Amino acid sequence: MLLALWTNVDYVASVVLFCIGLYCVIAKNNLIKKFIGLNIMETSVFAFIVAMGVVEGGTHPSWEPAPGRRTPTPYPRALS
Amino acid sequence: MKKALVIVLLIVAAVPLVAAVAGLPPHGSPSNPTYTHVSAYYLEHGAEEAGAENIVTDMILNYRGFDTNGEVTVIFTSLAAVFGVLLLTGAVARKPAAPEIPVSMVVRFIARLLAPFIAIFAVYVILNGHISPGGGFQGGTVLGALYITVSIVLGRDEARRLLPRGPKPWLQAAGPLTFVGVGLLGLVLTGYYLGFPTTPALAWLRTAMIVVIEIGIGVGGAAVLASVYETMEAD
Amino acid sequence: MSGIDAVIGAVTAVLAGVGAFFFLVGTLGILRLPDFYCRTHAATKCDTIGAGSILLALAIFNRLHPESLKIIALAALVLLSSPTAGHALARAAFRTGLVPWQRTGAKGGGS
Amino acid sequence: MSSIFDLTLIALLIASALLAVRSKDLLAATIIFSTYSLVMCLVWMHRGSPDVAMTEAAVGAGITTILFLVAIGKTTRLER
Repeated sequence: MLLALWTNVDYVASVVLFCIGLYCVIAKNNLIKKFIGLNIMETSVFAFIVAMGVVEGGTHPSWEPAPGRRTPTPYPRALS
Repeated sequence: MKKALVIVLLIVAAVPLVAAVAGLPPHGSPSNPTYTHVSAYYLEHGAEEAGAENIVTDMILNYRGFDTNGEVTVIFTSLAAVFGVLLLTGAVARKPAAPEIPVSMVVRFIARLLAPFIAIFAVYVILNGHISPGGGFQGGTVLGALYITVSIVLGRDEARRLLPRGPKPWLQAAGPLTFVGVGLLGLVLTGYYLGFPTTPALAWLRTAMIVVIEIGIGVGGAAVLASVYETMEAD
Repeated sequence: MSGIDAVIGAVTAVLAGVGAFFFLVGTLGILRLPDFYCRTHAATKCDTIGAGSILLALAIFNRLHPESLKIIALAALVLLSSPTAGHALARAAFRTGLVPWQRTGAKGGGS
Repeated sequence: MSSIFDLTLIALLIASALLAVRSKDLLAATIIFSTYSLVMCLVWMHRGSPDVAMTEAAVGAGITTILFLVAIGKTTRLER
């Protein structure tokens, strides 16, 4: 379990950020604070999506036309 | 009491997430399901099939064109929401005006000097979106930031000249309008809404359609951002 | 050919080292200096020279490549915009009536 | 497996998110949040998705911060 968490430390970081944002949205009264929390949640989800597309030793597909490219499938979802 | 509730809620949210993350396949290995199924196909055929060298642009404008169409409409709708909240209810608080600090000569000069270059960079990002990283959303935000800079440094009247009253609604709606226009063109050409022609002879038309959509998204996004800032900042 | 390589490597290393040094000094200044104006001064120095020389090092490291032109343009942008930002910050603070720090008998600083 | 650089960025992210959530001064929270956006932009760049990184650099660190500042200028600076 712990080894799996350490292997997926990028995903765990996303979960931690998500929880920080959730805490901010739930517990704070100020609207600007709530919005900051919402933004943190949003970016953490995007970070999770981007981290799913990472391939060991790959780069962005339009930089290097070679095998071992990073999968671009998940992260266009984050574009907005 | 409230604190305990918050902690319980956080634990309820966190435990399943951590458990799910621990069960995911190892980070970065090439045998991940995200890499082996559909994205391999995109990487293999995207550049020839969809009309743009940058596969990300292929995906958001061609393979997932409907999705992006809705998203552009959402951006346009957000402007309507801002108008609805701020203009109709008159919710902008009237505080006693802070002492106005005149912007210094240096900042004015540098802003005037750099503004054309920022605009060139934004246009480059928009137009090069189908070759290199970039595209309509990114370039549009740079253009909007340029408008905000001009509005802060050189004054509201100077900025208003950049976004004149006449074509303003059309510019704000540019994203959805061009998207729908290109979609209807695809309807005429191929029989499907947002259908891109697939014959190799019409490859230039595919690229041209993608570039037109990018320009529309860029202009529309910039106009929306500028209008949101203008509405929030007006008193 | 390898001689040119060695020269380019050495110049890159020196410039990157200078940049890192200025960043270190600037960060120390932000943390240690007593008031807003001094901190702005330190931050602007670190941005201008540090980022400028690191970008120059990158441009030289890339040699005659279109990318290095882009990097030089970036360095010029930083060189123009960072002092302007520092100037605007300090001026706004002064106009709103923030009094500059003066050496007092008391030990220590802090705003 | 993640490199030291990755881990440093993740630590910075979590620290800046916590600070932005904890800070009572909304102006400080906004500035720390723009730092968070910038670090998040670096993370995405490092994970090979420059498109999303560009969007985040322009939106998160630029425009969101300005809109927050305008909103704070129209309302109050301190939370509650």
